[in-house]
Amino acid sequence: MAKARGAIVVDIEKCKGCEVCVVNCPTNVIRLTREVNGKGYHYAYMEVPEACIGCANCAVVCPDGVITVYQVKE
Amino acid sequence: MAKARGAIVVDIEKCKGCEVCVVNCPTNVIRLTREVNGKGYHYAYMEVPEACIGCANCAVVCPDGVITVYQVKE
Amino acid sequence: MNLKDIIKPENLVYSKTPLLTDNVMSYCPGCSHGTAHRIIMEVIEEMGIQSETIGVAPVGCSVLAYDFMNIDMAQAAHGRAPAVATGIKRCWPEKYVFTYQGDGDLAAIGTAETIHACNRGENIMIVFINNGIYGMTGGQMAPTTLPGMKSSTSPFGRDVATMGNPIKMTDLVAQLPGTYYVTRQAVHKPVNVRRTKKAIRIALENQKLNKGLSFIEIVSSCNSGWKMTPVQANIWMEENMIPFYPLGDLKVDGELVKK
Amino acid sequence: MNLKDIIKPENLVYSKTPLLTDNVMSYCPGCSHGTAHRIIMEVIEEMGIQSETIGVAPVGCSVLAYDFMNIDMAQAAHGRAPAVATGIKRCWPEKYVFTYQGDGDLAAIGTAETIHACNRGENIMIVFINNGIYGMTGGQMAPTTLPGMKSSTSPFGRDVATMGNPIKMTDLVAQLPGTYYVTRQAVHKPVNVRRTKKAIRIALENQKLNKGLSFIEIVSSCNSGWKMTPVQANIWMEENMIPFYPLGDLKVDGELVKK
Amino acid sequence: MRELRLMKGNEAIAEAAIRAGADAYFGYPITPQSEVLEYLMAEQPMERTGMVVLQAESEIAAINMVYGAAATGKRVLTSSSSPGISLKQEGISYIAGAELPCLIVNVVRGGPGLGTIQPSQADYFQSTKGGGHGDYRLLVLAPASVQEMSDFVKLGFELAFKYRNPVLILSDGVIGQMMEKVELFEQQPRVTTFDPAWTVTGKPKERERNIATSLDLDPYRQEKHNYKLQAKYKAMEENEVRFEEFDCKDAEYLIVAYGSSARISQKAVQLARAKGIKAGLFRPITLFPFPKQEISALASQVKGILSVEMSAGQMIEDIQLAAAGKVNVQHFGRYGGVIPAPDEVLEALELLISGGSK
Amino acid sequence: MRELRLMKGNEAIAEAAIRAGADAYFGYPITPQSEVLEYLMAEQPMERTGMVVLQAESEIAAINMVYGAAATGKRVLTSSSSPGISLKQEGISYIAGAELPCLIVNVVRGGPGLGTIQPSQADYFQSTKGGGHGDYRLLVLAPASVQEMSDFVKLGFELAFKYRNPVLILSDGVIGQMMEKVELFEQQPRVTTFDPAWTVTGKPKERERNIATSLDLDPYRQEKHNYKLQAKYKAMEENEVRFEEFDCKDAEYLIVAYGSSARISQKAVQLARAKGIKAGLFRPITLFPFPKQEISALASQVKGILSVEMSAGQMIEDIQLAAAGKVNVQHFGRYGGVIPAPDEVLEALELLISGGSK
Amino acid sequence: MTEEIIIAGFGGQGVLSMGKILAYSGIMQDMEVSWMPSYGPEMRGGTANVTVIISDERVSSPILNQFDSAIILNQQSMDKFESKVKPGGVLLYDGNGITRHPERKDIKIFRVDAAEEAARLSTTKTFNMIVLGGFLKIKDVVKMENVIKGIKKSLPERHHHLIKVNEEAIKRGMEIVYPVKN
Amino acid sequence: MTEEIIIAGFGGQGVLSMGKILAYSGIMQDMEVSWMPSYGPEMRGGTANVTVIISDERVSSPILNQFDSAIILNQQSMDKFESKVKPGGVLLYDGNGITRHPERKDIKIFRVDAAEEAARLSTTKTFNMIVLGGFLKIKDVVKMENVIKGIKKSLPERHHHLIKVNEEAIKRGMEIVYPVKN
Ligand SMILES: Cc1ncc(C[n+]2csc(CCOP(=O)(O)OP(=O)(O)O)c2C)c(N)n1
Ligand SMILES: Cc1ncc(C[n+]2csc(CCOP(=O)(O)OP(=O)(O)O)c2C)c(N)n1
Ligand code: SF4
Ligand code: SF4
Ligand code: SF4
Ligand code: SF4
Ligand code: SF4
Ligand code: SF4
Ligand SMILES: [Mg+2]
Ligand SMILES: [Mg+2]
Repeated sequence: MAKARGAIVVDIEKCKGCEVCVVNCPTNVIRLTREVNGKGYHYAYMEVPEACIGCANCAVVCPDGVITVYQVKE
Repeated sequence: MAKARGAIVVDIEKCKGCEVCVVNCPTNVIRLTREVNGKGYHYAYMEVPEACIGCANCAVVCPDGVITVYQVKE
Repeated sequence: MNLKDIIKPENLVYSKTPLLTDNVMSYCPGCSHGTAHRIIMEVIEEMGIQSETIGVAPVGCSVLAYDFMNIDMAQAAHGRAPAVATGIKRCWPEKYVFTYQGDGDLAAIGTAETIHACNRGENIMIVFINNGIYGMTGGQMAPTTLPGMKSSTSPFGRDVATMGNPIKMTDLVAQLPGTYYVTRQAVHKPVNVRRTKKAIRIALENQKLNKGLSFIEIVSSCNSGWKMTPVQANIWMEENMIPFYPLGDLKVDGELVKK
Repeated sequence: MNLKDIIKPENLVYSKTPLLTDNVMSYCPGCSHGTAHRIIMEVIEEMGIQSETIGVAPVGCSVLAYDFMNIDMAQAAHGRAPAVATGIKRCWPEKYVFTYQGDGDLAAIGTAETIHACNRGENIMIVFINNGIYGMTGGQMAPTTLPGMKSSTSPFGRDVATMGNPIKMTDLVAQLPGTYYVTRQAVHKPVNVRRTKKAIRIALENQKLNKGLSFIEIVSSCNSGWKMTPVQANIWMEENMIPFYPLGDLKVDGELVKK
Repeated sequence: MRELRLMKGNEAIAEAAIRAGADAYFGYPITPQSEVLEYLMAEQPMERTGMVVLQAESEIAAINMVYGAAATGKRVLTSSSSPGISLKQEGISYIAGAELPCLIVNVVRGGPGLGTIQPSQADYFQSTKGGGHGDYRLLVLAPASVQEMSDFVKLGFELAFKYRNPVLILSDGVIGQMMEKVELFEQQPRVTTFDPAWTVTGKPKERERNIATSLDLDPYRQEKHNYKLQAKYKAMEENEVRFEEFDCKDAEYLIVAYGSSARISQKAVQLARAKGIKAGLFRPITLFPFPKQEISALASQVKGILSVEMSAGQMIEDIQLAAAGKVNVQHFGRYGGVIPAPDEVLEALELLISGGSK
Repeated sequence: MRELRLMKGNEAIAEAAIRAGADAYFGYPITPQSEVLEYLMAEQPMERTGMVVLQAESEIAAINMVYGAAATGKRVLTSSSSPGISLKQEGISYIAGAELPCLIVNVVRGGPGLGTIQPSQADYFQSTKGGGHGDYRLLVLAPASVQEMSDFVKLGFELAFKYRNPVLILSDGVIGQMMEKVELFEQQPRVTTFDPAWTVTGKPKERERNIATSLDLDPYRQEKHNYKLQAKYKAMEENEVRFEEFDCKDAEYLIVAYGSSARISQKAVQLARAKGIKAGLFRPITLFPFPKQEISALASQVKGILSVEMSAGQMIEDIQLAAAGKVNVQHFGRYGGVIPAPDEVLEALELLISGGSK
Repeated sequence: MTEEIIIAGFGGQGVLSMGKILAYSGIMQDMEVSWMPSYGPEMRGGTANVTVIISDERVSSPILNQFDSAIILNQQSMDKFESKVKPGGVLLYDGNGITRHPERKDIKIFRVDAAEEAARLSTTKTFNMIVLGGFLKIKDVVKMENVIKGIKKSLPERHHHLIKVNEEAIKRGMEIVYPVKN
Repeated sequence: MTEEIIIAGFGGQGVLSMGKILAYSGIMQDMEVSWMPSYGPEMRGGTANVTVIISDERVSSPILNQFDSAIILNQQSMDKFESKVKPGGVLLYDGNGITRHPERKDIKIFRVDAAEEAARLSTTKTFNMIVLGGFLKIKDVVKMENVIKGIKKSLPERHHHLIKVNEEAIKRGMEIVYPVKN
């Protein structure tokens, strides 16, 4: 099975920092920032980008649909 | 089993001549009169009184509750 | 033996309960409502609970039930009897409270009130007269009108594709945890009348013991609405209504009856 | 490999469907409504039926669904979405019509409309967001609130003896002949989101084929109403709501699923 | 070609709905208007014109089905009688708030509560001042004949679409149940085009999505929306006032009555004239907008006004507002289902003239 | 002992209900009045006084539960806000028709339709003229403070039983949501005796059966019943008019306003007086019966009347009817959820004085 | 010409349809008509009555409490409507079931024993047409040809074979009606 | 004496409860009070504000658009309410998150960096009490003892152990508030 590498882009201003993506990432890629966005929310970012496999689980569960996922099969 | 003899009294003015008693008498005691009562209904009467066994079936199904039943066990 | 010898007070075996008033019932000849009224009143008389019973009749042919039932009653808006009964019973938990509702009332406009009173398990008795039609307003299609059955608003017969299926409310409420006793009966024959009366007795005994809601459907005829004679209507009912709405207990002592 | 090398248009595997507008959703962080909205819009996009779809959202947190779903919509009175959808669908049988309703809406005030639209077999899809609470009005008890569960109108926990039992509407409507597909899903985990999305697809495909009503319950969380963090709420939901409202199909192709 | 029929008012409503090209009817039985649904069901309008007719599970479901169909730009109506119309009040307020066109028929019966099934006009306030919540108005047409029951269905749809507002036909058990000669208008085509500016028909690429809603949580935007509604009602007041006069030219005493009361009062005016009393009848056809100016003018001319209603006195307030103290306005009514006879009206008029009151 | 609390209007309603010895509350959540039910649930009134509190499945169920409980002579209330009150109209008409005493609270929000959840006074017509069908009236109390939210619950029950008629407390989002100091009245005992003449409590041997009904199919009997109702409403008009005056003695210009508008207008009167304008405020406390005579008298005294309402102008009709053309009556309102500020009211008053109008 | 008629009897006697045929006949004769029934909870026996007005002019009130003619078919209706006939007017009644015969001196009284006749002819369904015939004999408000047209219009197509029978019944009614001296 | 105050900020900053404590303190001081919140669909972040009036006399309008004092806790509120302070009135604000500072010359402007202070003390929950302290320093509408009584009344019994912390926060606010020259 080809290994895949992935990356996500979070729409920072729309992220509400709910952490649902964080707990649903199979490879523990995501964390919330310490800083807050314009709405006062700590937003999601890739803390361990290299672990991302582009499975889109995070995007699929994100209630606000603010995650875009990219994937490259290696 | 003791044989029973029965009799019914129909409240003529309240009888609506629906015939429900007629078809539910096990011994075919009841018929409707040719004459009508004050409301214009042919009312029920004992056509074959000697056949009545006082089972009260007629009274039990009479929608207007106008039948009174008497019974003597012979 | 002479009739005179039989017709004597000491030989009386059946007479109208005094809990029915002397008013001539406003129902059409042969209408099931009369029989249903009578047996409810008989049970209340037998249990000696006239002074502790409150009835609720909403709109429908039986809207004037209070003219015939010699008990305190509240007339309810169309479909709302279960809510009215809830209001009464919650304030008077020690009284016997029942509703007496038609199929248009209970299964159309009153669906939400029926389902929720059953679901809450209000400790009341619901008597549900299912005659497959809106009797009072002139024979329109009811939620329980059979497929193909004619009525003034289904003059070519109920077309289930556009008008929907007849609804079996009794089966539905049996599914709800709040109902304790659910049964379907009829009153067109003596044996059925006696069974239905027994069901009413069970329901009121349950109520005394605070068991929750008892729901008694009575499959009935509406000869006027069906445009038949009373006797024809009862036969038609037996041949058509009862196969669709089979008689018997659906839930006893809070347990669904296995089929 | 560098992130820049991955984040390229040709490597895109998931992005928000354009059928969701760019408005920030008014829901609380982590609310299930957002996910449910998105997958409905994804299916509509995938089926290419945006111009043939009409949505109906009644009162509830999702009353503003029309701000987020980029389709024609009608906002309905509390509980009446199935009636509004019936009005639309009957006039436009060739369009796709769906309702999107909360548990307070669908299972309390809207009980009659829900039951009867299902019973008539209106050829629509009902999406039922069951979060066990009245989210919009501030966390009051819903008909689906679990026994013992706290809410602003059951501050000491739902007492079934006085407040009634939680009602399983999905089980009820599955009993009705008018429903063709009835399922209960969730959206708290990727696998559930994918299953729910598939269910929505099936429902809309059924609608195309005129099969009757499809009913999709989504067991959801309302972290605000439950007074938990979103993640806690999802865990609580899994541990408490789902055992009571077990996931899976209840009726497929018009046949009840045997358990 | 003139097509003459003897029809009940209720049947005329139903036949006129089909002919006016209505797309849908949603209703629930209630006396004295069940013939509307019954007639429709018997006529098989789906076969005749493709019109949808559905017996709803309740009046509330019916009015919300109307809301749905109306939101899509279809021509839709419902009918009921007093208790059923009360149940529709929330829905009517929504329809008015969302500015959807539709037709609602109330064949009024005696109240309050379950009351009686006999005719009444005691729903005037509910109809004209808004029985539902919020500042909205229905355009209210009051037919006084079976002919008008038919004509006002067509007119009602036109006005409903002109203003994007619900139109109420306020009838009663007399007009609903009586039969008269009706000249039926010809079959109109059903609508086939839907205003892309607001109809909820599915969003094509070319336009923004359409939304039918009465909600705006922002009070300032909501207020703006309300201003727009008020402007519309004002326009109705300017353009849509309809009325009829009998013998008003030289009248010294005026009866104001609508619907079946107007018919009865017309006879009373004939009886009065026969006795030498210079009586006239003013019949408002639109109850909202109310013919305020016309009555105000007549109030300057006459010595007294008698408001005849089958109610305890509701329209009298609008007459008094129009008369603004210029002349004595007195009420005569039978109600709770009782219909006044022409000679009773005459008596009441004579009482007014003699300066007495009940 | 004075018991002072800082409470929301909605909470005051709830606490007062318990203290007034209410037997039952049936309601359904809706903003801005959900605190009534929430407060009750938190207070466990079953433990405190034996009072029943039940969250119904809908407003319609709630009002019919009220009907049931009221029929038995119990002291029962419900509360809701505009759309929910519209849904209750059939039930209210039944309660009025059956002459049952009860208390209904409407914490009005902006309409029509779903509108907004912000405060409004646009349900005046519905409340005072009968949003339901038939000739009936509610006795309508309009509190202008949290204190009155509490006091009028007690008063409302008294009046409801005095007249065997539903009493409506017409409040709004301002009064419901604001907190003020309240002096709570002492706990009243719950009712323990039930009038054998009409309460449906189970028929003992000694009396005829009692029936709660609004039905009488015979129109003549129904009319008689209606006459009885009208006589009752007349008695209310004679005995129950309540109002409050501020600076009316020497007023040249009068503001008429109720509820929260009256509070705002009072400030406007202060501002006006500070500017040398002889303004006064007349606050109707009962909206039905309306203080017609009092306003009529003031209409003879002042040079102009400004009706201030959070609506497009509803009470103004009652003021005009009272003024009967004697003086110019003008409307000022913000609506759809917008609350006017005192200086806007002052501006409108100055406009009236200068002879202008909007 | 304006003729204001009340027809009153039991439900089931064909009161409403007699009125309807009369009204339709009026239309056929190019006149204005109104037909106003009393109505009650349907399907419940009891009394039935209908006010029919036939006029050259637009009909004002369809509701009246004074009539040019009263057609009375049972005792209750007699009690209620005898007094409501205008002086000089006509009262026509079927004697069957009438226990108190009309007593007014200032009106013209006629009797048609239609029930008896219908029973005799074994065509109970034509009862109301016999009565109608009796009425038309006394008051020719509408011409016979228009009555036939009226019947045609009021009967559904599938019942058109009954027109003949009805026509004969009307004629029979015309024969058997007779004035009552009092 | 009448003091008309607006307190405005984000939901969650304790705006409403600060107002409630102020109002309760007024009652403890035997004054008339009113507390009128803006309200929206509940449970949805966004802005929150409350008008508190404390007076010797019965309060007339609980709704105002001119205030003696404005307590402003975020930028949106600054934009909305700066202009609504009466000339000569007071504007108190927390600088955290403020991007456009107040500019009026005809009012007295004060600043209390309560968010910062609360974060420093690791007692974020006392944020609103620090602000309150700042306000009371500038405007002693209610005496400290009555404020304590007010807190006691507005907190449920089970939270009474927090009174001490709150009192200290108020005192801290009094210390760190300062006038802004402009
Ligand atoms: C709100 C409302 N809608 C409609 C009616 C008219 N209505 C009276 S009874 C009835 C239905 C009667 O049918 P059902 O409940 O089956 O009773 P039945 O007469 O058959 O015994 C209807 C529609 C009404 N009174 N109130
Ligand atoms: C007639 C009416 N009653 C009550 C309300 C208030 N209300 C709005 S939404 C709602 C319930 C929301 O709960 P739910 O349907 O479960 O949706 P959620 O917000 O939980 O998604 C209520 C009671 C209303 N808008 N209209
Ligand atoms: S799930 Fe979405 S909204 Fe929530 S934290 Fe992750 S990216 Fe942000
Ligand atoms: S795409 Fe998959 S691996 Fe990457 S962050 Fe999202 S959930 Fe984690
Ligand atoms: S069942 Fe009763 S009403 Fe019917 S015919 Fe027999 S006695 Fe008469
Ligand atoms: S009592 Fe029995 S046997 Fe006698 S008549 Fe009645 S049914 Fe027949
Ligand atoms: S109409 Fe039907 S239900 Fe009503 S009384 Fe007649 S037979 Fe009975
Ligand atoms: S209140 Fe609950 S349902 Fe509503 S948006 Fe917030 S989390 Fe979602
Ligand atoms: Mg029925
Ligand atoms: Mg919910």
